Amino acid sequence: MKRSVLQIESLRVSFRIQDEYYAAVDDVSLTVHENEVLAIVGESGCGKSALALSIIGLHPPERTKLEGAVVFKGKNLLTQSVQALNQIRGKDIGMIFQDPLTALNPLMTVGKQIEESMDYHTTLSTAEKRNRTLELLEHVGIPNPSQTYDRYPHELSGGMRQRIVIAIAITCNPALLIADEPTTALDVTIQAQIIRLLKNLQQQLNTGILLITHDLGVVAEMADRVAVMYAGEIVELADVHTLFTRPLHPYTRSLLQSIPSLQTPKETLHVIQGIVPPLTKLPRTGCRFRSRISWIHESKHEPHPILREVEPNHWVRCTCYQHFYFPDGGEKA
Amino acid sequence: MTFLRVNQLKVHYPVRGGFFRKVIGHVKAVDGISFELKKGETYGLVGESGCGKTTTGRTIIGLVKATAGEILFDGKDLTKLSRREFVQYRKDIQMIFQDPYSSLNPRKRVLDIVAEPLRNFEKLSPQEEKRKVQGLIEKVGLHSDSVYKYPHEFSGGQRQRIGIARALTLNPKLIIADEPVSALDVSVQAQVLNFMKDIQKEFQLTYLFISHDLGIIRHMCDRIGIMYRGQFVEEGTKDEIFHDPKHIYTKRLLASIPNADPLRRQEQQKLRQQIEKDYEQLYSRYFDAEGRVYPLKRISETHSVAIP
Amino acid sequence: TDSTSSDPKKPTEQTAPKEDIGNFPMTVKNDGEIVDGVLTYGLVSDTPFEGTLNYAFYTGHPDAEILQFFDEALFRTNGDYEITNDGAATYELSADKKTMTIKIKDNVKWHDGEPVKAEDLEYAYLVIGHKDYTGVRYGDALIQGIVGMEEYHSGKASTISGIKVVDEKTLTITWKQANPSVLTGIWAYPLPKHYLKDIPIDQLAQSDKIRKNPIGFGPFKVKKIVPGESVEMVRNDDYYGGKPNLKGVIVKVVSPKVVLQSLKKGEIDIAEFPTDQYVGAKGTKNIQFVGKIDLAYNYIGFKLGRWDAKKQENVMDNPKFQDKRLRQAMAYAIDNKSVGEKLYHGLRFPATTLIPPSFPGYHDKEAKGYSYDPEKAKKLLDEAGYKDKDGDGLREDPNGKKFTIHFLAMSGSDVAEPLAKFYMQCWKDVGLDVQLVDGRLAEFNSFYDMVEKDDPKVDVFAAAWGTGTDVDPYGLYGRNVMFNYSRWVNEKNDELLEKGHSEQAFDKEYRKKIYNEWQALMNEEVPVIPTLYRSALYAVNNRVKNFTVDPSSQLTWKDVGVTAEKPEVE
Amino acid sequence: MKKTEYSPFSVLWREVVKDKLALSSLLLLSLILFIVYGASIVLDQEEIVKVDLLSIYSPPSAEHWLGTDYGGRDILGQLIIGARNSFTIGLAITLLTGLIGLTIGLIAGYFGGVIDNIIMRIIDFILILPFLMLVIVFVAIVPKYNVFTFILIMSAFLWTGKARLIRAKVLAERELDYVSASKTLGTPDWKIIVREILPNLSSIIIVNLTLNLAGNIGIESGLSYLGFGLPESTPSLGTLVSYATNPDVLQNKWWVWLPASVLILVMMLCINFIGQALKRAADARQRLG
Amino acid sequence: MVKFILRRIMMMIPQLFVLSVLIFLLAKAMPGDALTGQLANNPKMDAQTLAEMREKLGLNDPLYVQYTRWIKNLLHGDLGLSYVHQQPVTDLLAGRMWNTILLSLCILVLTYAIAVPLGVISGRWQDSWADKLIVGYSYVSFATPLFIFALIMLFLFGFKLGWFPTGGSVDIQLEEGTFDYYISKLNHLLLPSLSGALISTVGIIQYLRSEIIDTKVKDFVRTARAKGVPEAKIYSRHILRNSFLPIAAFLGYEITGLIGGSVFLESIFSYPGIGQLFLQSIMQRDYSVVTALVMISGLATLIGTLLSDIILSVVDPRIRID
Ligand SMILES: Nc1ncnc2c1ncn2[C@@H]1O[C@H](COP(=O)(O)OP(=O)(O)OP(=O)(O)O)[C@@H](O)[C@H]1O
Ligand SMILES: Nc1ncnc2c1ncn2[C@@H]1O[C@H](COP(=O)(O)OP(=O)(O)OP(=O)(O)O)[C@@H](O)[C@H]1O
Ligand SMILES: [Mg+2]
Ligand SMILES: [Mg+2]
Repeated sequence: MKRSVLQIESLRVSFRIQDEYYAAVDDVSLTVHENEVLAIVGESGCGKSALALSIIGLHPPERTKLEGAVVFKGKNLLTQSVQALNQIRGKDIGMIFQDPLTALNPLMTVGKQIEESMDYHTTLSTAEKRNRTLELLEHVGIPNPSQTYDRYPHELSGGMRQRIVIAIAITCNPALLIADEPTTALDVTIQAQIIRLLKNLQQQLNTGILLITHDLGVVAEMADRVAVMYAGEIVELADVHTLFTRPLHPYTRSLLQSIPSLQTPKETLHVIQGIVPPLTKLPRTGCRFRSRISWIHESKHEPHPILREVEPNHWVRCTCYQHFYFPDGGEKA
Repeated sequence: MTFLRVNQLKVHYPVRGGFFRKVIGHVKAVDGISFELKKGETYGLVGESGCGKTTTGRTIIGLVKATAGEILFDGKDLTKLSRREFVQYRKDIQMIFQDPYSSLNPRKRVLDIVAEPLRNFEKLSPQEEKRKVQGLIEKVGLHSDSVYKYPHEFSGGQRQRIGIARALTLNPKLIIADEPVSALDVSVQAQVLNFMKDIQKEFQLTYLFISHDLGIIRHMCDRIGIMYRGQFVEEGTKDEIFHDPKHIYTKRLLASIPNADPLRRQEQQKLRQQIEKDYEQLYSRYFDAEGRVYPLKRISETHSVAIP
Repeated sequence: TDSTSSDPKKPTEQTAPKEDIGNFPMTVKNDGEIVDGVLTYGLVSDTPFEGTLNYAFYTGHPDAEILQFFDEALFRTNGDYEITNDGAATYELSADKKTMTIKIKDNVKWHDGEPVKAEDLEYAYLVIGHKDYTGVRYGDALIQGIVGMEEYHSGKASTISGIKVVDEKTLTITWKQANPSVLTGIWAYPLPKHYLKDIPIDQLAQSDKIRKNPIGFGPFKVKKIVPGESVEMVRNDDYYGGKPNLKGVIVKVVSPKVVLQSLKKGEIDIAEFPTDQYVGAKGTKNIQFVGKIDLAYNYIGFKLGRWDAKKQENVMDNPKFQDKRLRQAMAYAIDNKSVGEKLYHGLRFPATTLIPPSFPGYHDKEAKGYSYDPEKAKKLLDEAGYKDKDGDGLREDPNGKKFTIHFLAMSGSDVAEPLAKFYMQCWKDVGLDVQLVDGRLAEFNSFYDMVEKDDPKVDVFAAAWGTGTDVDPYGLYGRNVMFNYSRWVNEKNDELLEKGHSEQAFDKEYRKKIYNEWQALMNEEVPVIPTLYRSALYAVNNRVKNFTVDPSSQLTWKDVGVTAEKPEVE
Repeated sequence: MKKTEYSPFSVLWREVVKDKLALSSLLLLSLILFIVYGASIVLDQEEIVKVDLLSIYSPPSAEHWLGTDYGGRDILGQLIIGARNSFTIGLAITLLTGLIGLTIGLIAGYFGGVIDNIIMRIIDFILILPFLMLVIVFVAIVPKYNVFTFILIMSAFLWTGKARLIRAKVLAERELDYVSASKTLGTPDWKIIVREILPNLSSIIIVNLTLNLAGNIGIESGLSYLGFGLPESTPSLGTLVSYATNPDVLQNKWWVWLPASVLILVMMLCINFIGQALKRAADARQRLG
Repeated sequence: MVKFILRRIMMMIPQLFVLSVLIFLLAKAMPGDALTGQLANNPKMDAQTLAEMREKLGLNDPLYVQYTRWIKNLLHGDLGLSYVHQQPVTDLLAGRMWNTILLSLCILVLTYAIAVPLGVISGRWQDSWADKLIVGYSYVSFATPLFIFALIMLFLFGFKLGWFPTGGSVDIQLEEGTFDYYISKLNHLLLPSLSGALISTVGIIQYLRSEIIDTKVKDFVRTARAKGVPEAKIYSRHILRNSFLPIAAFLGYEITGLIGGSVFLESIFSYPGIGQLFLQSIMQRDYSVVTALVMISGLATLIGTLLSDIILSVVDPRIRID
C-alpha cells in the first residue's frame, strides 16, 4: 500500500449566503496517496472546487465555515494559521487552476511569477532561482525557456500559459498537486499534451495528484482512483477500472451513458432528468439524487445514505443502486 | 441535392493599429473554403479554437460580411444581397447560439423572445401569436406556461431549447448550430443533442453543426469538414473521417481525444506519441512553407484531403 | 416669511448702527515715539497687481497704490486738490493763464542719484503724446490742449512746440486755452529720461525698468518685487523732503476676504478697508479707522439719446424720458437714505448734487437734491399723464399704453442685487413698472458695453463716477463727450460748463458760482439722479503714526512712522 | 402559475428597501423633496426675494426662522426655493446629459466603425476642453442667463462621460449572442437598440444617473462663488453657500450659509446611499447572469 | 515609443486648431473689450483717443484678420500682448505659470500621498471601521464645495491657529536662492495644496478602493496565495500594482481638474497663478490672456492624456505603443 499524503476527514465546507451557511461540500472523506491520481468528477456546482480550495484554505474566511479535518503531514490544515499555511502552500502542495487566461498576473513576467514561490520557500540565490526556473520551463515543455522567462502572460498562448501555471505549482516539488480542471479551457490537442505532462510529472516527482474535472475522458486517461461527487457528497469511489467497467451508483451510470462515445456510438444519448438544485435548495436528508431518478421508488433509497464499501476499495452511497435501471431499457450494469 | 453551397469563401478581419486606427494587417479568419450542404443532412465543422468555424457560420447567416467568395442558397448568392434583400432569406436560415445564457435577452419574457421573428415577419394578432409561441414551447418540451417566465428562471438546457424554439418559429430550412452544447454540463448536453436530432426529422432541417468536440460531431453529423487556420484540411463522411483519416492533422486531432476506456490508456498513449512523431516528421509534406495547408484534393466520391 | 413684504418706509427700530463718515478722524492718533521700523501696507485686491509701475502707464488701482511710495508728482496739493509750491517744484502762471513755468527744486534726485530735470517732465509729455504710446493718458484734455501736441501726436512734428525746456531745472508749458483745471489736473509726473530713453516707447510698459527695477524720486526705493503679490521698498535717504521715518515699506496684496483677519493678526499695518465689512470690524482693538468722503458718487442715468460717433456729439432723440417730471418723479420715489443707512450702514449717504462734498470748495451744501417723497412723485406722475388707467396698480404712459422701464444695473458688489431690487420696489410703490434688462444684473463688461453703445434695451441705468481730483464736470456731461452716457444736451449746460473752465474761472468765487448754477440746473433737469456719496476708509494699526487721508494735510509718506517694532495684535 | 416580476425597477427597488441606510435615505430625501416642492408652491418667490432693508442680517427669530441675508431676505424661504431650483437643475442636467449621452453612446457603440470614430473624436475633443474656463466664457456670452441656459451650458459639457460609459457598455452588450440572434431574426437596428440593448443597460443607467444627480445638485455653487452663478433673483443652494465667501458671513452669520451647505450635504449623501444600493443591486443581477 | 508620441502630437494639432477657433470666437463674442468701461474710473478720456486705441489694438479689424494674426503669432510662440498688464502674455505667464505648476504638483503629490494609503486601507480591510471612516470622509468631501472647504481651512489654520501664511507665494523679505526662501515657498504652498488635495482625493480613494476590492478576488491573486506568498506581499506585488493601473491612467486627466481647482484656490489664498489670472482676464476682457490660457490648458490636458497613455504603457506590459 502506498503512503498517503493527504487525508480529508468528514470535511464540510459551508458558505454564508444571506446570513445562513449552506454546505457546498458535505461530509467528504478522501485520501490521496503518493504517486497517485485521485480524480473527482461531477456536474458543475457539485462542490469540486469548493473542496479543492478548502484544502489549502483559499476560501474567504469571513464567508466560509470549514469543519472536519484535512490532515497533511500530520497537521490539520484547517486549524493552521495563515502563516503556517503559507509555509505549505506552494511548497508541499501545489495548485493548478482552471483558467490559464486569468490565473497569471498580467503585470509580471512569467519567469518572475515562477520564481516568486522560491522567494518564500527556498534560500536560493538569484542566479540559482533563475536556473531552476529555466529548468522548470524546460520541464513543462516550453520550447524556448530563456526567452519565455522574460515574457508576459499575454504574449503566450493558452496552452503555454497553462504550462506556466503547472510550472508554478511544481516549483518546489510538492508532495501533493491539486489540479482544478486543468484542461477544460484548452483544445483537445493541447489537452492531450497537458495530460501527458501531468502524468509524467506525477511519475517523476512521486507526487499525489488530486484531479478535478467533469470530463470523464480525462478521468479515464489520467486517474488511478475516482471519486464521483454529486451535490456536495461523494456518491461513489473506486479505482478507475472498476468505475468505468462496473459503475454502481445511478449517477455514475447515467453520467457514463450520457456522453457520446467514440467507441460505441448510439442513436440517442441518455438524459439525466432534472437539474442539480442550487446550494440553498439542496435536500439535506436522504439520497440527494433521488429526485433525478424519480422512477425508482422512494422506498428503495436509504433514509440516511452512507458511503459503504460494497467490494474491496469500491464505495457507493445509498442502496438505491441495487434497484436502479434505465427507464429506456438502455445498457445493463 | 445541393441546398447550400459555399464557394471559396474568405473572411478577413482588418487588424487596426496605431492611433489613426489604420489597417495594419488582416486576420484571415476564413481563407477560401468551399463545401456544400445537402438537404436534410447534418454537416459538421470541426477544428481547433480560432480556426474560423464560428466565422464561417456567422458569414452564412449574414452576421459577418464575406471578404470574397460566394454563398449560394437556393441558387442565390447571399453575399451579393443587400441588407434589405437578405431579409427574406432570414426565414430560411436560422442559428442556434453557443451560450444559452447570453443568447436570450434577460429582460424579455420567453413569449417576447420567441415571438420576436413573428413580429418582424408576420402580422399576427396577440392571441394567434401566443398560441403559436405556446405550441412551439411545448414542442421543445417546456410547459406552455413558461412563456411568461424570464430566461433566468430556466436551466441551461431549457434555455437552449428556448433558443431552438425561437430558431424554429419561422420554419427555417437550414439551422446553423454553433457549439450548441459546449456551455452545457455533460448531463444536459445529451438532452439538447437528442432533441436536435428529433426535430431535424420532424422539420426536415439541415444542420451546419459547429463543434470542437469530436465525440459530439461523430454523434451528430453525416459529413464532416476539418478546419485548420481558416482552411479545410479534410472533408468526408463520418466513417471516412473517423476510420480512415488521411491528413496528418486529422489524425492528430482524432488521437488527442481522451479515451474513455482506462484499460486502453497505454495503447492510446503510444498511438498518440506515434502520431505526434509523424506530425513533426511529415509536417512539411502536409503544409507548405508558410505553414498553410494545400488545396483540397478529391480522393473519393465523398472524401477530400488537402495534400499537394 | 410674510414679513419680507413689510413696507420699507415704515419706521421701525434700527437693526444696524448707523455710521457717519463725518465722525471719522482723517489722521491717526498716536502719541508714541517713532522707532525705526518697516511698515506693511495691504493692497486690498481680489487679483494680483499688474505691475506696470509707472504713472504714465498704469491702469489698475493697485499699481497706483504701490507707486505712491516711490514716485510722486512734482507738486503737492491743497485741500481743494490744487497744486501748491510745497512740493518738488514750484510753478508760476503767466498773466494770460495760458503758460505755466515750472521750476524743479535743486535737491530733487532720482533714486539712482541723477537729479530730476526739466527734460524729464518734457520726456513724460513726449512719451504720452507719442503715437506709439500704449497707455491711456493721452485722452486728457489738458494734455491734448498743449500747443503743438496734436502735431506731435500725429507725427507731423518731432517735438511739442508748447513745451520748452528753459534750463536744466525749468520748463514752460503753453496751452491753447486757459483752463483753471491745470491747477488740479496738470500732468506733473516726470519720467527719468536718462534711465528710459533707450527703450522704444511702445516697449516701455513691458520693460524691466518699469516692471522690475522702477525708479522714482519718492521717499522709498523699490528693492524687490515679487510679481503680482508683493513689493519691498527701503528708505530713500536722499529724499528731497527729508529722511523718511520708516526704514522700509512692504506692500502686499491682501484679498478683501481676509483683510480684516490680516489686520487683526498684524500681518498688515494699513489697508484701504472695504466699507461693507466695516460693521463687523468696528471695535477691533489693535486698529483704528480713518476716513473721508470719496471722490466719487453713484447715480441713476436716463437714456435720452445716443452718441453720434461721426459728429462726435450726443443727440437727444429718445422720447421715452423727455418729460422731466417723469425723471423728477423717479428721483423722488427712491429712498436713498434707507439705502445708505441700511445697506451701507451710513458709509454711503444720499447724494444731493453731482459735485460731491469731497470738493468742499465747489459742492453746493445748500442744494437739497431729491429726498424720498413718494407722494410728490405720484403727483408729478399724475401731472405728466402717467396714470394707472387699467387699475392694475401700474401706471400707463400718457397715451394709455403699457409703460415698462428697463433698468440696467451692474453686478459685482455683494449688495448690488438687493440695491437694484430695492430701487425697483421703490418705483413700483409709486406705480412704475420697472424691470431688469435681461432679467438679471449685468456683469461689468456687458453693462458698459450696453451703456456705451446706447443699447435700446436700456432705459435707465445705475452707475457711478470717480471724479478724479479735477472738479470740472465737462468730461462727463459735455455735449461732445462720449462719457455723457445719458446723452443729455442742453444749451444752458453747454454754456455753464464752458464758463466753468474758462480763463475767468481762475477766479475761484466765479467758478464756484458757475458750478452752483450748474448743480442747480442738473438737479432741476435730472438727466441723471445723483444717488449716493461714498466714503473711503483706511484701517491702520495702532503703532502707525502720522498717517492721514486729509487732502489738506501736509503729512506725507515721509512722515509716516511706527511707534513699535512689531504691529499690535488683537 | 405565479407570474414573477423581473423588471429592473422592481429589482432595484427591492434592493433599496432591503438596505436600511438606503431606505432611510430614500425616506429622508422624499421628505425633503416633498417639503421643498410642496412649500415652494405655497411660497411666493417674488415675496421671498423682496428686499427688506429693515431686517438685514437678522439672526434666526420667530419671524425669520433661519434669519435673513444682507438684503433682509428670508433665508428659509430662499433655502426652500433654492433647494427646489438646485434640485430641479441637478435633475434636469442629469436627465438631459443622460438623454444625450444615452443616444450618442448607443449609436456609437452599436454601429461602431466610422460613426463611432467620429463621435469618439468629438468626445475626446470635448474632454480636453478646460471645462470651468469655457463655462465662464459661455456665461459671459449668453445674453439671457437663467436656469434654462445654465442647464444647457452645463449639459453641453457633461454628456460626454455618459456617452463614453454607455458606449463601452453597448460595445460589450452588442457582442452578446442575443443581439446577434435578433439580427438573424430580421429585427431592424433601431429596434435592437431600443428594445433589446437599452433595457439591459437600464440598471447601469439608473445607477449612473443617480450618482450623477448627487454631483449635480451643488453644481452651480462653485460658479456662484466665482461670480458666474445664477442671478440672485433665482435663489439656489449654491448662491446661499457662496455667501460664505464674505468672511463676516462665514464666521459670524452661520444661518446664511450653513443650512444650505448642510442641505446639499444631506441631499447628496441620501442620493449617494441610494445610488450605492442600486449599484449593488445592479451588480448582483449581473452576477446572477 | 518616440513614433507613438510624435503621432499623438500630430493628433493634437487638429484638436488644438478647433480649440483655437472656438476660443477665439467665444472670446470675441463676449460683450465688451479690454477698453470697455475700463475708463469709467478715468474720466480724463475722450472718444477719439479711445477709438484710436481700439484701432491700434486691432480690435476693429474683421474677425478673420484678427484670427489669422493671432494664430500666426501663436505659431511663432508669441501669445500676444496683454492689454491690462501692458506686457507680452508669454512674460506674464512665465511667472504665474510656474506658481500654478508648483501648486498643482504639490496638490498632486499630496492627493496621492493621502489617497493611496487611504484607498488601500479602505479596499484591503473592506467594511472595517477604518474603511467606514474613510468612505464617510470621501462622501463628505465629495459633497463639500472646494471653495467653502478652502475658506474654512484658511480661517482655521491660517488665522485662528496661525500655522500657515495666509496669502502670497513667498515671504518677500527673504533672499532669493537661500534655503529659507525655498522653505517659505513651500510653506506658502502647503495650506492651499492641502485644501485642494483633501477634496480631490475622493475620486482616487473610491476608485482605488473598488479597484482593490475587484482585484483581490481575481484568479491570479488566488494563484499567488496558492504559492504561499505572504499576505503583505500579495498586496504589494499583486493586488496593488494591478489596482494602480487605472489610477495611473487617471493621472493625466487630473490635470484638467487641477486647472479648475486652481481657479478657486488661487483666488482664496491670494496666490498669483494662472487660475486667478484667468478670472481677472475674463473680467477685464484681456483677450490675449484668456485665449492663451485656454489654449495652454487645452494643451496641458492633451499632454496629460498623452502622459497617461505613456505611463500606462510603461506599467502595463499588455499595452504596447509603438
Ligand atoms: N464563495 C462562495 N460563496 C457562496 N457560494 C459558493 C462559493 N463558492 C462556491 N459556491 C457555491 O458552492 C457550490 C459548489 O461550487 P464549486 O465551485 O465547488 O462547484 P464545482 O463543482 O467546482 O463546479 P464547476 O464545475 O462549475 O467549477 C455552488 O453551488 C456554488 O455556487
Ligand atoms: N471581429 C473580429 N475581428 C478580428 N478578428 C476576429 C474577429 N472575430 C474572430 N476573429 C479572429 O478570427 C479567427 C477565427 O475566429 P472564429 O471565432 O471563427 O474561430 P472558431 O473556430 O469559432 O474558434 P472557437 O472554437 O474558439 O470559437 C480567430 O483568430 C479570431 O481571433
Ligand atoms: Mg469548479
Ligand atoms: Mg467559435
